[in-house]
Amino acid sequence: MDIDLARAWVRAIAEAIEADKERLTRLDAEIGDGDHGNNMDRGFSAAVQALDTLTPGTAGDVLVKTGTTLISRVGGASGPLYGTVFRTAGKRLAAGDAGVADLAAALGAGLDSVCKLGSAQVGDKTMVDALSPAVDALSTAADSESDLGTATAAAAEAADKGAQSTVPLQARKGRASYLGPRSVGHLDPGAASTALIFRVLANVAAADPDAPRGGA
Amino acid sequence: MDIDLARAWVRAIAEAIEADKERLTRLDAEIGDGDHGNNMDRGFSAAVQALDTLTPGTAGDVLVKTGTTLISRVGGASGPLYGTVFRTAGKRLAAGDAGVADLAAALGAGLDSVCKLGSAQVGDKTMVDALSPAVDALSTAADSESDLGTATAAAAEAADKGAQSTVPLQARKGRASYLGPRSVGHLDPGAASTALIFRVLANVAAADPDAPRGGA
Amino acid sequence: MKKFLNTAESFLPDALAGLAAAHPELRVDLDTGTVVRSDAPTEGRVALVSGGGSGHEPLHTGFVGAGMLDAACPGEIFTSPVPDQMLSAATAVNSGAGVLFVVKNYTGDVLNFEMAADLASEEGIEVQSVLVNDDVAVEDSTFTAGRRGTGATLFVEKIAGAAAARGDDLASVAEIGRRVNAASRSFAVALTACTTPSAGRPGFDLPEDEIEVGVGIHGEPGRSREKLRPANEIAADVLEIILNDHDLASGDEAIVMVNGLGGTPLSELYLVYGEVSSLLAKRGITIVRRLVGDYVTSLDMAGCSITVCRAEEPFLALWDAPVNTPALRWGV
Amino acid sequence: MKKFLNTAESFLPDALAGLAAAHPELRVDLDTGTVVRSDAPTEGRVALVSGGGSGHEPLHTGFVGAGMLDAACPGEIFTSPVPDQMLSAATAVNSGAGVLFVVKNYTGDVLNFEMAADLASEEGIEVQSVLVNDDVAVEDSTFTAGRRGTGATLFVEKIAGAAAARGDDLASVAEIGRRVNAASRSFAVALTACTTPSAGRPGFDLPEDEIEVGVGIHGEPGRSREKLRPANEIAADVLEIILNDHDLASGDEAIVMVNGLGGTPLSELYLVYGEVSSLLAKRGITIVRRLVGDYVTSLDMAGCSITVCRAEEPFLALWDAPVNTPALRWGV
Ligand SMILES: Nc1ncnc2c1ncn2[C@@H]1O[C@H](COP(=O)(O)OP(=O)(O)O)[C@@H](O)[C@H]1O
Ligand SMILES: Nc1ncnc2c1ncn2[C@@H]1O[C@H](COP(=O)(O)OP(=O)(O)O)[C@@H](O)[C@H]1O
Ligand SMILES: [Mg+2]
Ligand SMILES: [Mg+2]
Ligand SMILES: [Mg+2]
Ligand SMILES: [Mg+2]
Repeated sequence: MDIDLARAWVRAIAEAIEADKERLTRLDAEIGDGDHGNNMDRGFSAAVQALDTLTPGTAGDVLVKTGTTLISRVGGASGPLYGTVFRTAGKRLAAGDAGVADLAAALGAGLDSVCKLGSAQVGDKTMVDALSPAVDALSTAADSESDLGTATAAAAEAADKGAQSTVPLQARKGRASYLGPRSVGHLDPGAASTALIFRVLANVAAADPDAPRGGA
Repeated sequence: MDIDLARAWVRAIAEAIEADKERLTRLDAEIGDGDHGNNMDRGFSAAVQALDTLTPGTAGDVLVKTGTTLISRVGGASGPLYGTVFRTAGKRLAAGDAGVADLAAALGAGLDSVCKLGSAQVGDKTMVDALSPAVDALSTAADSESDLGTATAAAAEAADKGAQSTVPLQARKGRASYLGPRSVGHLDPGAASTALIFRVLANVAAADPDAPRGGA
Repeated sequence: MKKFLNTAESFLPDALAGLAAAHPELRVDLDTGTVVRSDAPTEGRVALVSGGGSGHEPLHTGFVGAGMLDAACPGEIFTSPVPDQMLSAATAVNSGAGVLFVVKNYTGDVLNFEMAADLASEEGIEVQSVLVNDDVAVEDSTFTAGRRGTGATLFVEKIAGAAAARGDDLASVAEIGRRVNAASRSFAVALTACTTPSAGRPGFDLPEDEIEVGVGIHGEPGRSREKLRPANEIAADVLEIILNDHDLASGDEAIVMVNGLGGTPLSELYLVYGEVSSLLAKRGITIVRRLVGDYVTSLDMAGCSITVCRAEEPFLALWDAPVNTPALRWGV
Repeated sequence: MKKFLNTAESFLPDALAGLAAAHPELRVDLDTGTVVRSDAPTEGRVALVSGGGSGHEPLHTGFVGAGMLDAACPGEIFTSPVPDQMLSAATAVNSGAGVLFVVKNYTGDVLNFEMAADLASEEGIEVQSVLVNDDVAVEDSTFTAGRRGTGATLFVEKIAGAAAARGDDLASVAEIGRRVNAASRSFAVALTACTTPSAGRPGFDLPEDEIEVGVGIHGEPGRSREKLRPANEIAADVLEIILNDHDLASGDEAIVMVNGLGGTPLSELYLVYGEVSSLLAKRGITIVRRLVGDYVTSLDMAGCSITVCRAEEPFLALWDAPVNTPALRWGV
């Protein structure tokens, strides 16, 4: 992942979220407070704007700026949580053009930081349920030396499955946990937005002209 | 009209209003504040109770007691207005067994007092639009020496027609006047309750075993 | 109908029982239907009595206390109280200096208060009345019952109450109350109808994109039904109507109330106040005091009314005078 | 959706502009997203900063003023504010005596306030936090995000605010805030869902004869859905739940709030208060102070919450201490 791809990713997230805002908000209305789509939209459109005036040194800088913008513009639970994922991943991704293994390590660090910040683990019905398998998929892809396109496609697939896996769960973290058993049967909005973020990553990676066609 | 008939009348009004309360309230909701049925119900059921402990000297006493009870229990516009009709009519009806002419004069005095109190006249879309023709019908019946049954049947008929005549009118008095042209096309609730009061009078007069079968 | 109540019939006494429990400083008498300052009568002071149909809380019961009303007479929901209530109240609060009735201009209120005034006079209580008729939604002509009393009632009660508290005599207190009314204009817009406990359903049906313009405070429909518009347009239209009827001019000072009708959140009322404030500023009118909140309501109706009162001498000083009631409190 | 607004996007800034216009005694800064006492910082006094998602007005902005909050940070509707807001507020109000953050226990609020506390510490501002978690509708277990902060927030802000005003140091102010929270329990019932400007429709559908029991203040559904019942039964059920979790005993004194969620008329709140008051009396618990009205709302939601706080030493004296804010004012 280079600077352009990182930028393209954040831009593509912003577009995808804007288009899918209402679904995310509806998911949040069912088991939360109905603002997740707006929160993400506010944050990522601010991030795109912030990146417009940034001259990043590395792809990591792009992600760090995205993270700090999310923190200072989103609020709610998702602002600090997603902000921390991007900031932590970006700091780790300081190197020039990061390969699949670097990306896996960076997002893995992001995953660790968000689990720590929100004291959540897989199965709590949060964004972690999508993020964790996505990171695993990236690591596996790195181990088998897949290219970025293949790796991110696998991550997107895993994130999607992970998000879907939240449906039968009872929430143990965040607002949905207030509902107790009533939270069962609903897709977690944060897991849904994480799946979207990885879907978009796969799309931009596939479209990336610089993408190495072979191993990472 | 003797004491028993007066009592029977007030009781029958209370019953009829209770049964028709919702219609009166609905009419009032359309062009007023939706309480006329409840107001009348509260007032006449209180009047029936008050009469239970009264030992009246004349039919007029029954009507006076009814009027003062309405005034002290109904509130709103209809409380003082109906209260004044009954009180004034009752005072006038002091004589023992009143005939049609006495009743016509008594209710005529009631009509005058209510017109004065509410500064309303026929055509303003109020209870006066039903009361006035009913009083006229009683007077006409008295002039032609009809019996009470015939006279009150004519009065009921006239009150009904008078009430219906309020439908196309624009209100100039009471709450409905706030609506301006929007009050057109609705039956005035006070006129409707007045029509009911005269319908009930005709019924109790017809059922009255003491009623003179011939002229008044 | 979704309300916190036990039965529709017991709604009013149950709510008054709650008021009594919450406000030991008030004498709430369910038998006489009166809410009286527990330190009444206040020696040598003119006493203010108001009242009207219930369902407009905090009006009037929430305005009983030092510097405002000495007693309130809550009628049935949206039904003016009966003369006996006002007579009881007048008797309880009269210290000999006389009693001012603050009466909103509705046929029922006027008639019942008039009868009460007659009864009180017969008992030797000196009574004067101020008729409040500030609602410009109603044309004041022989073709109507005249303008309704709405938001300005609070202004009259506050300012005349302060005049009474400082010791003005009955004629002066009445006079200042009448001047406040004359200096005030109101207009209301509803987004939804309200539901009385006894009716059990909304007084009128309003489509999702329509508002009732020029509504009263009794759930009666407004003078017209219009399309829902942005708040700044609604505020501009309402102010236009109010100021067309008012001789407020550039350079004048005003006391303004943006009043919620019961079902509208405070944030929306502040939003409307923001619009009102900049519109008045554009016309060179300075808002020197304001109230934003639910003061004269219509049960659960969503909507708001705007009241503008010219801040004539000596209204402002009397407005600022201490008041200590459940719903209005400052300077104490 | 029927609301007084210009656009859904501009709802919050427009409402804050109205707040600014209505309250010249507050510094409302739309850029930093803060509402600050205009006389801040208060020399030598600990400053209180609170905040949270908007839509709960008057909480928190309406509680800024002498004797309560020094600043409030309004987030987007139902979305906790961002750390920059709390940092700005802390910087504006810190006189050197330190800043107390009053934080309602929601994941978002906790995380954002924590980040702000870190940033403030980095800038040399001493910060402590009180976490409010009074809502007994949520089980406080590892299976939830913990109990929500609702009505007790007002109690903490008032009482800790009074402690700060009399000059207590930061540790003591924080300590009393925590004690107030520990002594308080709340529970809410909704009759309708609320509608956020951005969603444009109610957060959940509730049939005409059902209520949401144990709702939060963000339009989130409650812990169960039940049949609508008479108010006395609802009040009894809610008190049962609260008192089962509270160690209030016969002979104890309590401060009680019956709080409207935004769309419920005052008369209904008084009615509920009447029930609460007689139920507590039966258990030998004396209500020594109370609030009845809209204080911690959920936009236009119809419903109410009940908060019971044991009136420990020295809560009562601090409760009675002067407070002068838009929404709570006495003793001044
Ligand atoms: N403790 C937590 N750890 C990880 N993710 C969480 C946690 N709490 C909430 N989330 C995520 O945040 C999402 C909600 O975000 P959002 O609606 O924007 O914030 P809020 O709940 O403050 O309204 C949830 O769907 C969940 O995925
Ligand atoms: N000035 C008036 N003169 C005669 N009748 C009137 C007058 N004003 C109102 N009414 C009658 O009173 C009726 C309304 O009574 P009601 O609903 O009980 O009182 P309110 O209008 O105070 O709610 C109207 O339908 C009308 O017939
Ligand atoms: Mg949310
Ligand atoms: Mg009526
Ligand atoms: Mg009425
Ligand atoms: Mg939120």
